[in-house]
Parts: sequence; structure tokens; C-alpha cells
Amino acid sequence: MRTDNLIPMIGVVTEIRQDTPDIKTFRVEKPEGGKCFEHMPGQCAMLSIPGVGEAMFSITSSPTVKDYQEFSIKKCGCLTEWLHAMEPGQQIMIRGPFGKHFPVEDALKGKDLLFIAGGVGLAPLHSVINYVLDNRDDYGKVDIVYGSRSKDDLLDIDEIQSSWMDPANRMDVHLTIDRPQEGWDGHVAFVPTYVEELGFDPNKTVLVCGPPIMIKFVLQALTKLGFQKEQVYTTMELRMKCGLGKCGRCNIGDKYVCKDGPVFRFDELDELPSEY
Amino acid sequence: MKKLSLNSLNQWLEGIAGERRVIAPIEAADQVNYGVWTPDSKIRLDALRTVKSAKDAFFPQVENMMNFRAEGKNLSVEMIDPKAEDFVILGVKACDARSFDILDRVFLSDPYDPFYAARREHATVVTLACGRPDENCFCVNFGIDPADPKGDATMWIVDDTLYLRANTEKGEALVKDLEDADDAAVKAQQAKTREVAEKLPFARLNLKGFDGDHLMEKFNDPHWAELSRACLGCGTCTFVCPTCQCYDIRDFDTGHGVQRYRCWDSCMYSDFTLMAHGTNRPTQVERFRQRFMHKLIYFPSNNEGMYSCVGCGRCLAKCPQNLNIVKVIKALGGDEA
Amino acid sequence: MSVNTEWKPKIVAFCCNWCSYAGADLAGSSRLSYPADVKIIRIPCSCRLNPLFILRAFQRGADGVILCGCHPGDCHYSTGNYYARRRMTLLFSMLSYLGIDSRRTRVEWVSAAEGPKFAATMNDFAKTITELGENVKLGDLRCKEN
Amino acid sequence: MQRELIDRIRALMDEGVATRVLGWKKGEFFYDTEPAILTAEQLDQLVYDSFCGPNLSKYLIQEMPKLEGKIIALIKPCDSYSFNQLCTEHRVDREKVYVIGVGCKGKIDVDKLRARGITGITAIDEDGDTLTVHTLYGDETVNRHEVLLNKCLTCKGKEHRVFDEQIGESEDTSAGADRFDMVKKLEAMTAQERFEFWRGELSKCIRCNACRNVCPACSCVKCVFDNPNTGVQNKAAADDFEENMFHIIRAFHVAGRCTDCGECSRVCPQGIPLHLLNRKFIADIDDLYGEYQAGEEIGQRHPVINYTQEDCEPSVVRERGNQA
Amino acid sequence: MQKIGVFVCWCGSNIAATVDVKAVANALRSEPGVVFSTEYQYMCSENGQNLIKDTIRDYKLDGIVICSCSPRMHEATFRKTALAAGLNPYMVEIANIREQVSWIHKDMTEATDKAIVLGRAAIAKVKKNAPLTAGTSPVTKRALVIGGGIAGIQTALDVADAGYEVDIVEKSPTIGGRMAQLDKTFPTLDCAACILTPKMVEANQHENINLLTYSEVESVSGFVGSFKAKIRKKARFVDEVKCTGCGVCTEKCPSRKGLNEFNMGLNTRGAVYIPFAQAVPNKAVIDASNCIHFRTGKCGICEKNCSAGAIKFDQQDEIIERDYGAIVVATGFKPIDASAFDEYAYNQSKDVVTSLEFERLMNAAGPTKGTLLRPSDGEHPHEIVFIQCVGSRCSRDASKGKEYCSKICCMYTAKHAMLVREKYPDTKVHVFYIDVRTPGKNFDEFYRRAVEQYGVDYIKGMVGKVTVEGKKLRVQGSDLISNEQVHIDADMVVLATAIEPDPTARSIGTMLTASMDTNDFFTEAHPKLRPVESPTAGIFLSGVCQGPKDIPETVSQAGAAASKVIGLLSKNELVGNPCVAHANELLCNGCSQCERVCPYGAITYVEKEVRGPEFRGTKRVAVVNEAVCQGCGACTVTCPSTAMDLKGFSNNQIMAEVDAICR
Repeated sequence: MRTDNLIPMIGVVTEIRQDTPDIKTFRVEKPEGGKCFEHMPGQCAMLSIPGVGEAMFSITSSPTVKDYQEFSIKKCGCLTEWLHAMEPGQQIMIRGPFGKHFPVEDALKGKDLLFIAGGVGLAPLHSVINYVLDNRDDYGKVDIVYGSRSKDDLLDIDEIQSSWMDPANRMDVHLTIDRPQEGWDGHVAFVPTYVEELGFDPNKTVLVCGPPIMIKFVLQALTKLGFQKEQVYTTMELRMKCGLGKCGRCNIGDKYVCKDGPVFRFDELDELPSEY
Repeated sequence: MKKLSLNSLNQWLEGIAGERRVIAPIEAADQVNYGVWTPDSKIRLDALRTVKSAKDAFFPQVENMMNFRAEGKNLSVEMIDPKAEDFVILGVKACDARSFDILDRVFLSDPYDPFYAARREHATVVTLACGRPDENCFCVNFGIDPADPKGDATMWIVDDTLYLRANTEKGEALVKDLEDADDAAVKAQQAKTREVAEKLPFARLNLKGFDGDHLMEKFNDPHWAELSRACLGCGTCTFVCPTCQCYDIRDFDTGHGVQRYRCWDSCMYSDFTLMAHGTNRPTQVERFRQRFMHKLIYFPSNNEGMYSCVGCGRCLAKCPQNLNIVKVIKALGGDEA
Repeated sequence: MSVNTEWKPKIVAFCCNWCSYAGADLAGSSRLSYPADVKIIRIPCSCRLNPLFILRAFQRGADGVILCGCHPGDCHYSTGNYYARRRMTLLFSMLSYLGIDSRRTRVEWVSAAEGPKFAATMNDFAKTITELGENVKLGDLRCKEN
Repeated sequence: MQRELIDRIRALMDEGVATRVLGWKKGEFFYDTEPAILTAEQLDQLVYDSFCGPNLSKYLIQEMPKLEGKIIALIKPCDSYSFNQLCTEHRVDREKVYVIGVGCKGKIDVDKLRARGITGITAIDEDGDTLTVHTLYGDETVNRHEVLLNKCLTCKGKEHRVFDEQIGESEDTSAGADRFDMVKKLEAMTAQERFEFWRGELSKCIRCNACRNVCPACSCVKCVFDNPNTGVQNKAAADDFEENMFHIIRAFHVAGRCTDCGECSRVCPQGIPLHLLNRKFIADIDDLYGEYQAGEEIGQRHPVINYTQEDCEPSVVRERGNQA
Repeated sequence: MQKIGVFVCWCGSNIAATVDVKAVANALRSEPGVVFSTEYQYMCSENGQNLIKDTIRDYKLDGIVICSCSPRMHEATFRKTALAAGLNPYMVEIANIREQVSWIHKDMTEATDKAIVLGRAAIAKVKKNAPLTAGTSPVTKRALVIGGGIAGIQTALDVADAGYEVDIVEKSPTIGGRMAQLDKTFPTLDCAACILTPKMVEANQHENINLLTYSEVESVSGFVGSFKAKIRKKARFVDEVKCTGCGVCTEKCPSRKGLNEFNMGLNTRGAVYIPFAQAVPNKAVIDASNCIHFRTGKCGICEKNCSAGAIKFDQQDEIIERDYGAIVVATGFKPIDASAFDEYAYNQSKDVVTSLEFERLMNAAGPTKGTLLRPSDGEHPHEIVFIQCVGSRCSRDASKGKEYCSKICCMYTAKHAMLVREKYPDTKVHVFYIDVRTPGKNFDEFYRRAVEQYGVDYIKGMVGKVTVEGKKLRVQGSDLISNEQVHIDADMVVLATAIEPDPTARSIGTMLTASMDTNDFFTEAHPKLRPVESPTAGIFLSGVCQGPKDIPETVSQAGAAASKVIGLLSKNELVGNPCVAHANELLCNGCSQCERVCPYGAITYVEKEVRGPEFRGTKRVAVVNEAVCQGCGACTVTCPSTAMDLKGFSNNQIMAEVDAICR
């Protein structure tokens, strides 16, 4: 039984990358080096700056990375503004991991996987994708559909191009942006439309993450293609404080997103009030 | 069964207070609340309800958890040691005593809360049976017997005599030196109390359908808008409630460092779930619904049917606009039993 | 907490930019001294002083708060100090009602030409606060250094 | 009177004046009436009796944007001041409300009965000044005036400051009491005594925000104490200071606008006499700047956003000698 | 985390002698957010500024704190420095460690500690600063000059010559002011009228100058570049266009009760009158209070005798509303009332006169046609006593006089003494003085000439009492040099009375929101560096309204004020003060309280569509006109929800300072 869940540990931000105009990726290590804790893909951690606040972020890096954890964070509030203003070498407080992870070791194993992400929604899936990549033989065919508002808003584009799109890795990556843009010769469409266009085999297991409106339409598209809700996983974002399922604010129905989520299968969500 | 003349109550308490804190219903500025007893305190065992419940003793409204210091780019954190002092909480009524079981489910489930756990461990709970339930008491609906509350020891007041019964070793240690007594007077009082309790206006609320199986049905019930209309969105019901346990974690910059503390929060507050880009409970209807759904559906769904309400009647007495859980149960209840 | 061998009061002086801050400058250039316990915060006009700031100062351990502005009728913004006068009167009265010594709060009108008055006012106020001692009635214990 | 009121509202609704009415509805007990907005179909639930204490005017703020036509509002004489003040502050549109000035002869405070040890209350018979209280434990008789809400004991009079029509008789229940009585008593104390009085009272505060949320003057779209950007946001009265801070600032923010409706003290679960803070401001304003009653008329400029060149200096506080 | 740079100035030894500047720089270096901290001898010097600029660039600073002299001194300097290095000028805060620390504290430890605290407060504030950009507002290319004396005339001429329109508002029927009343001027003894009247005429004839005599400014609103003034042109009861200034009416007027203002009331004039021969405009005016027609409805002799038909008994006051870009205050002075000085028998004897009255008695256009005669009996005085400092330098009895030195009395008294001795060598002249102050070009030579060449008897000492002894005035004084009592039986006593600002100055000051000192002199924006500007933007000061001055000083200040006005009017638009109020629409309650306290009417309310995390829809919100807002902050405190905040002095900025100071 752990008792230190409320007390954070000190983490050092060792590297900061500007991914898109409003998203930065932060690499966090222990002051003496090494990962702050072990985690599984889809789990989250609480990052805080004393005096500013604490918030839950999904861990972007794969558990297979041994030395550090990474967080891709979009600037949208007080704490994230502070984080974005940070310099490498600064310390922050970190506690975790929290929540349920994607079932990479059971339900997903051996399956054909379809990842669908929009905008910063790639962050939690990033961890799974790299985990799958590092255990490539455990899984079947992998497709990734990723879209954003513009080409400048595509997260991790360098890694996508150099690693995910590397034929050696046997993954099909389908990129799209919302509107035509100079310098973009790839696909232009909203993610749900593109998913429908691509017409995937409904035997795949789907992991989807993005803005609520995107998820809604992706689900419709998948249903059209013959997917069942039991095949689709997503991850949720709500206001959280304790991370332990006690403080009450991420309570939806009889679930606590921080403890029972953030990863849910869509048939599970159907049994919950639509308060997310 | 032991007994003690009410006249010697102070003397007995002084003896206990010599070794550890005694927390009891105390009247200050015209209100009865749990507080640390001193010989100058005006103890009010006769008060049916304290304004705030007894949960403060284990889960205080504000509690400092840790301190941070920053030097240059470096941070340091210092956890506050959970208070490990023994104390006695005295005069807890049956409803509040049950609330501890409910809070235990939350704070002592994995991962357990070190602050709450430390207090629970160091507490001796002395309960007091009710002699005069009020018209808005409804604990009996939740299988609570106001005439025989639990705890480490149980007290009854019959006329000028305090009867005590130890239920645990902790309780035994507390009462062992008192004079022995027979339980005839207690039994008589219990019978009377139970008789009144059965006749209370809310003695038989229909709780059928308040379970996990009817979650979506209750959630989508059309009555919520009407029920919540007059809700001011204040936190009175939450803060007087013995089972409400939502909290907030906040930082306070003292100028010399940062204190991270937790304090009670209320799902009735508009900022409870507010994030930078909006909230998933935009109006008071959703917030109001959350509070009662949690007590009557979500909590029992996760806890073998145990409701997160003990029928203490505080929200009935204290809501500024007379909204309360009984109105919710009645509006949402199935057919009359 | 360490033993308070030499307690020094903390005094916050809010000074309007046009009169009193200039008066403080004049006191400075005239080398008229007043205790270092007085720290000045420049505000554009006495009417900018929000009661929140005064309470904040007390929270953080101030022992006295003084507001200096242009003489009534001389406000750079013509009416600011009239509003400030009413607000502060009411606020001070309320603090006094709550049992906070009314000598811990003060308003003085000091013009840009009144360097000597500025220094004299600060000397007197600092003396009063020193005599009153540490403000224990209105302050946040969490903010005390320990 | 309740019957007459319902009939009249029904007639008004039939005429098309409004489709809904802001009033009170029956609760579980005879005493726990609840503010409600009722349609013609729900009119039978409307109740108007000696237990309709809540001031309803603040509810109109949230109704304003939803309104197509008008809403009928039941306004007691004391509530009419709050209504006017809200109109002055553009929070309520006078044109959108059909005000029925309902008569009031004082409202009963059940908590006062409980404070007398009368519990298990099941019914009350009113016979003039005598109340017969039926309880689970027998009957009790009390004098009606003695168990009126505190705000009724300093009744502002039977006059509605605003109405489209009036129904029912009113009565001034103040019985000549000086509403500043307690303020004066406090002023006469030493600073230490006052400090102890307020520490005793305010330390009970559980920061439930009921006082703020019920207050018709506290109508900010976002309170400074809820706004993380103000630097004073807090959720809990973490210590003495926070307790003081919240109530001082709240009282200051409503100074000049507070109509002395007494709701803050009525709703306080800890029975803190919060109205004594507001009333202190009112007493000072009356004393220093001339008598002023917020909400007397629509469009008033209140004394805290006003001045005269001859105003007293803040040193008057010291000079009045109540620092002792 | 922002990157803040701290620069501690020694100010030579001004700061460094009392504050351990190195310790301050070191202490502030460890404040969170500070990435650079240093000290330097003179931060305001070119080298100092270069140091700041280089550091801003090298360290990519987000804000800087200068610990130096008062921000009233060099805030603008350092803002420009920041701007030059590409940093927003409003990301600069100044900790005043000179005026508030080194100059007033002696103990080095104490001073250093305080300097550190002030530095911390400035750092705390600058971290909450936001880059601000100033808005612009248009400039009305017309100036208003209030007062038509030599100061106003000179300013108006200079501004008009530069090609801008000027309106002169003069409350009396003619321009010319006090200088027109003078006989000769020191130290050259040329005739005042001879040098003034050409200027008056020039002003009258200048195509860019519009004279509004017998007029008063009623109200002024607006702000620099866009003032709006209401001017009341009082009824003269004479058609200015038709009146030829022939003077027939003034001769025929049967009422002779009006005291002649021009001659200090030493003689009377008709109810219809032209103030003096060279009056500009040379138009008659009817003094209704003395006019028989207005009192009884009869008479009308002037009307009958006016061949031009210019008399208009039914004339009404006229209100003129005009826009101005700049306003010059040239309201001048008046001598103080000598009747308060009972010891000098001013009330008892007509032969005790003030210097200005004496000026009229010596003037060829005066009541005695320039012959020096005693007002009581018209006899020639043989012994005259001048008393200096009557009401000036009155530190012991400030209720009667003024604490300040009126500056001009020493010189005009020497002038009077000299003129008397020259015209009437038989007359003995004594002057009682405290000090003789002659710090001006050729002033001391002039004074010595009076003593040495004209034999004026200067007595250092005070006059205790003047008593009327028959036809004589017995002056009892003390001679501090010979240390003996002096008794002089004089024929006349002349009091060099102090001068004070014109009584209208106070109301004009209030109207213009221009600050004044306790003596009602207008305050300059800086006593040394901005002596002709009021702290209120767009208001300029000319002449004695700012402080006692002689004519050449007045004229030079008038010219200086004019050049400031020209500088302002030459701009097409003004860059405003970005430290203005701003309403957060999401937080605004729409209650209108702020609107009611705004002294400038800068706040209006509109129905607006707003979108936020907690509210979407149309609501009533406050909007601030940034060109009109002057940044006082009255609205911010009125707003209970803190929707209204003041840029540059925001709630969070001030609170951060409070926190830092009380830490």
C-alpha cells in the first residue's frame, strides 16, 4: 500500500522542445538522473510548480525509454504558461503514475492496431505507439491517422517522419491537415472524414484521442465502417486534484477518471453519464 | 455498563484531558460545534446536532500537507508529519458515527490517506445515543439505530446520569475506572427513542432504485432542473455534511516558501470542475445533481449499496433555501413503498 | 520562532504619484530623514488604493499602513482623493470596529511641496506604530517567518 | 391571502402578462418553503405564509437573459429595496418584471424555536400574536414576535418601494427597535472586547459562501474570492486572517449598496451576525455622509461612489475615540 | 520564468556613500527570476545606458529593474533605454534608493537593507508587468491663453507667430494687465506703457490671435490635445464692432461713483468707461452696478450721445465653446490687501499707500497726472518712507502675510526712491528693509545708484508702527546697524506689499486639474527641468501665476511656455499614456459604478457578445476610452469583481509589491 501519493518528488526539466507554436515537450528526470518512476502507456502524472498549481498530464514517452519521461503540453492556462516559460535545468514537482493504462499487454497484444489522433491528442498515444514500436513483433498491422489544424500544429513531425514512417517499422502513417496550406502536399481533410475515406478493416482495435468533437465524429465514422464500441479505446481529460480517486472532482458516474481512467473503452463510457 | 453522574462529567473529562485532547460538542458564540474541551468550555452533550459534523476530527477543513522551498532553480519539499497524537472524540451521535465508516471507505481504501489514517488510528470514539430525535432526522432509513450508536464506547444520558458501555479495548480503557451500573434505564430510554424514530416524518423514505443499476435512469430524471432551481451554489450542505469528503489541494505562498494544503471543496461550487477551457458541469443543475447522485447512486454502486448519507438532517436544517436530500429522494423515488 | 530581540515595525506607505511621492522625493533631496521601516509604494492616485492592498499588507505582516495623497481639491485627477477619503474613512472605521487599533491606519495629505511634512508624518507614524508594537490582531500566521 | 394571491397570478397569466411567477413553494414541512419559479400549471404549489422569509430578488438576475416577456415576482416590502438596487445596477430590468408587492406581517424563524429547545416540530397554529407549536414531544406556546426572523425585528416598514400592484396587508414589525442598537453596543466596547467578539463570531465561519451567494448585492459574475487571478482567491478560511479578510472585503464591496435585507445572517449556518458588519457601514455612512437607504429609488448614486468637498477626514475614526 | 536584469546605480557617491551597492546587487541576484544583477557609477550616463542595453540583448531580458534615483527623475530615460534595446519600455521598474534611501538614512546597514527590500518590490512588480503600447489621440491646433497681461500677450504672440491660432481670455475689459499700470520699469527706467502698448496692439491685430476680453473661462473638459473650453463673454452693453472708442460716452456719463480700477481706486470713473487711453480693445464698457440706467431704468445719456449707436443695454452674456490643443495659464497676480497691516496705518491715512498705488501717483496718466501729491490733501510730500517686505517673508505671522519673498519689491522700491529723488530733489526718502535682494542683471548697480547717486536713505530694520500725527505720519522703526530706535515724521508712507496669485487662479486650477501649492501658485511639472509646464499634460504656465517674477523673467517664461505649446501643436497626434484602465468583459457585472466615479467620462457601457469558459452570450459591459482615461484608478477600486484594472498599476502588480515589502 503506497502512502506517498500526495507527496510529489522533485524532477528536473532537462530538455524542452518547442513542437508547435503552442505545444512544448518537456523531458523530466530525477535530480540524480534516471526516470522518476515506471509507468505504462496511457498513464498520467501530476506536474506542479509550487505556488502556481498542479495539474495532470499524460506521459508522452514510452515506458521503453529508460532514462526519462516526456510530456507534451499545450499552453492553455496558468500552470501551462509557467511551464512554457521554463528553462532547462529548472526543477518541478512530479508525482505518479496515475490511472489505468492502455491494455498493451493483454487486450491489444497480437491485434491489428489503428491509432487515430487529433492535435495534442497524439501525446497519450505517442507513448503507446513507441511502446508498440519497441515490441513490434507482439502486434499485428499498425495504422496511424494523425491530423491537426495546420502542418505547423503537427506534433513530433520529425519523429513521425524519421521513425514511424520508416518502412522497417512496418507502420502506415496517414497525415492530414484541416485546410490546404502552402508547403503541404499531403492529405487535406478533417480526421473523421479521412478515417472514413481510408476505410479500415473493422477487425482492428482502435485507440483514439483528440478534441471531444473529433472523437464524436471519429466514432460515427468507425461505426459506419463496421467497428464495434468494444474495439475502441480512448483517454479522457478532466480537472483532477488528488489523482487518488478521493478528492471528488473527476468523478463521473461511479468512476473516477484519475483512478478508473483515463483510458476507457467506448462501451464502458456508454454506461457513464455524459459529463465529460 | 458503567455510569457517571453528569455533575462529575467535568471531573472525568479533566482526567482524560490530562493525557490527550478531548474533542466534544462545545458551545461557543451561541453555536455548538466539536471543539477541544477545556475545563472552561461549555460542553453541550444535550445538543442533538452540532453545526459542523464530527468529520473535522479526522478530516479537518484545512490541513497543511507539505512545504516547498525554492532556491535558484532548485526545489525542496518537506512533508508535514500527520498528527500522531492520541485524542478522544466524545458525544458522537449514531449518524456521525456511521459517517466515519463511510469516510473510511474513501480515505482508507488503497491508496490510503496518511493524514486521515493517522487520526483514525489515534482516536477513541465515544458515541452518545439520541434521546430526542428531531422531526428532520432520518437516519433509520440507512439502518442506523440512534439509540445504540457504535464507536469505542457508547454513552446514554438518562436524567442526570451518564451511562457508558465500552465496545472495544480502547473504550474499555477509558471507562474502566467508572462505577458499574445496570442497563435498565438505558433500555427504557432506547425503547422510547426507537419508538419516536419509527414515527418520524421521514422514517420510511423509499430508497428503491437508488443503486448502480438505475444510474442512467436517475441521472436523466427530469426532476433535477426543478429540484436545483433555488440552489444558491453555496457550500453549506457540503460543509455541514458528515460524509461529504471532496477536497481541493492548493498552494499558499507565505513569502518565505509555499505551503501546499488541502481544504474542503464542494461539488456545488462553479469552479469545482472548471478547467482553463471550460467546465463539464456548466450550470447549477449538473452540480446539484452530482452531489446527490454521488450520495445515492455512485457511492453505493462502488460500496456494496452503502449510501453516502447518514440521515443526520443537517442539510435539511441548514440549507438557506430549504433544499435537501429528502426532497431529492422523494422526487426521484420510485413508487411509494 | 527566534526571540524578538529588536523588533522593527513594517510600515507600508502608499503614495500618490503626483503629490506625496514627489513630496517624498523632496524630503529626500532635502535630506530630511525618517525611519527605514517605512517603505513606499507608488500609486497613481490615492483613489487607486484598494482596501485589498491594505488587508494584504496586514496579512503579510505589516504593522501599519499609511496612505498619502494630494490635498483635497488638489488631486491631479481632480476628484480621486475625495473618493479615497470616503473609502478609507469607512474602511478604517470597519477595522476599528473589528478591534484593530485605528492608529495602525492613517491617511495624510502631502503635497509635492511638503517635503518636511512628509518626513514629519512618517516620523510620527513610525513612532506611533513602534509604540503600538507588533500587529497581532490582523495578520496571517502562515506568513510569519519561522 | 395565499388563495387571493394565486387567483390573481392566475388571472394575470391568463391576461398574458407573464407565463411564470417567482415565488415560494411548499416544502416537506409546513415551514421549509422554497424559492421557486412556477408556471400556471404549477401554481397550486405556490405558498405564501409566515415562513416565506427568503428574499427572492436576486433570483431575477439569472432569469433576465432567459426572459422573452415578463416574469411576475412576489416582493415583500423589505425585498423591494433589493429589487430597486438590482435595477439601479442594471442587473434586473424593471421593464421585464411585474412586481406584486405582497403584504408581510413578519416571518417566523424556526431556528429560534429550536434555540428555545422546542424540537421535533410538526405544526404551528397561528392565532394573532400567539403561536401554538405542535411537536413530537408535546405542544408549546410562544409569542409570535419573539420568534420572528431577526431581520423582521428591524423591519424597514410596510411600504413597498416598488410594485405594479399590491396584495395583502403589511405591518411594521420593528416595534420601534433601533437597528443600530447592537452596532452602538459594539462601538461602546473597548477595542479588545470588540476584537474578541468578532474573533468568537468569525472563527465559526466555515466559508460555505452562503452569505455571499444569497446576498442580492453580491451579484458579481465572478467573486474576487473565486477568481484565481486576483491573488486573494481562497476556498477555506484557513486562519483568523482569512476569516476576517473575506468578511471585511465582502462588507466593503457591498457598502453603500447593501439594503440591510438581513439575508446574510439568516442563512449563516453558524449564526454569525454578519449583518452587523454591513450595518456598521450603514451607520457610518448615515452618520458621516447623511442618511442613505440603498434601494429606496432606482437610479440612486450611493455614498461610497460619491463625495463632497467638505467630507470628514479619515482621522475621524481615531478622533471618535472608539479605539480605547 | 521571466528573465529579469537588475542594475544598481551608485549615483556617484549620492547612493554609494550610504548604500552598499555591491551588497544590493548581490542580494537581488538571488531573487527568483533575476538572471543578471550589477552596479555601476552612473546608470543614467551613456555608458550606464549602454550597459543596460547590452545586457538586455545578451541575456534576452524580459524586464529590468533599476535601483537609482526617483522614477520621477529618470523613469523616462530608462524606458527609452529599454526601447532602444528592443524591450518594451513598460517592462522597466525603478527602485528609488536615492530619495527614499541614501539621502535620508545615515546607517549603512539599515540603508542597504531597505534598498534591497525596495529592489525586491520592484522585481516583484516587474514580473507582473505586461508590455504596453500607447494609443494615440489627435491634436487641435489652437491654444487658449488665460490672462491678457504681459505673460499672456507674449505667449500668445509667440504661438501665433509660429502659425497657430490663439485665443486670449482676459477677465477685465482690456488686455495689458499689471504691467499697464506701471510707470517706469527697473533697472532701465524705460516707460512701461511705451514698451507694452505696441505688444498689445500687435496682439490685437495679429491674424492668429483672437482676443476675448471681459470674458472668463467657465469650464474645461478633455485632455491634452483635445480640450474643450466654455468661455463666458460677459455683456459689455456696448457693441464692440460699432464702438469706435471715441470716448464721448465716458465723458457724458453722469455717474461718477465707479472706482477707477486702473488707478487702484485712487480716483473714480464713469459707469461707462474705457479703462485707460491705450486700452486694447479700445472699446467702452458699462459697469452695470454703477450705471443709472441699470439701477433706475432711466438716464441712457450714453446711448443718446453715441453716434455709432453702439450702446446695447440688452446685451447678454455669451457662451463660447471652443476646442484647444493646449492651455496656457497666465493669470498673474495682485498685491495683497494692505489693510491687514494695521501697524502701518494703511486704513487710517490716505497718505499710506501701496507701491502699486504709488506707481499710479507717479504716472502721467494717473490720478495726479504724474505730479507726486499726497492723496489726502494734494500737497507735495517732503519726506517719504518706504517700507519693504510688507506681507512678504512673513514666517512669524503667516496668517497676515506670505512666507515667500515677493522678489520684485526691492527693485521697485529702489526705482520709486530714485524717481522721487530725481523729480523732487527736495524730498527726503527713507527705505526700511530687512535685506536688499538684487540678484539680476544690472540690479545691484541700480540699487547702489539709488543709494550713492540719489542719496536714498536705506535703513536696515523694521518699522514697528506708523501713527497719524496731524498731517504727519510718525514712523517708528529700528535701525539694526546703529542699533537705535528711529523716528521719522513723514508726509507719505509707501508699503512694498507682497504679491499673491490672482484670486481667480484657484478656480481655474481646479477646472484644469492643474495642481497648485498652498499659496495658490501653480505647481510646475518639475521645479528645475520643467518649469513652465503644469503636471497636467497640455497645461502650461506663464508669468507670476507660477511664482513671483519681474517683467523680463515673465517674458522669458512666456516665451518658453509658447515654445512648449508650439512643440505640442506641431504634432498631428499625441502618443497617449498606456497606463490606463481596462475592463475585463468576462468579469464585468455591468453595474455602472465605475462610470459614475470616472472624472473624465472615459467609461461607457455597451451590450456586447462575450465568450469565456464560464459564460457565452450578450451582456452589458464597461468599455474604457483609452484616449480619455488618465489612469487615476478610481474605477478599479469601485469595481467589486476586479473586472476593472489599471495597466501599469494593476492589482497584481501592487499586491506583488506589498508582498515583497512585507516579506
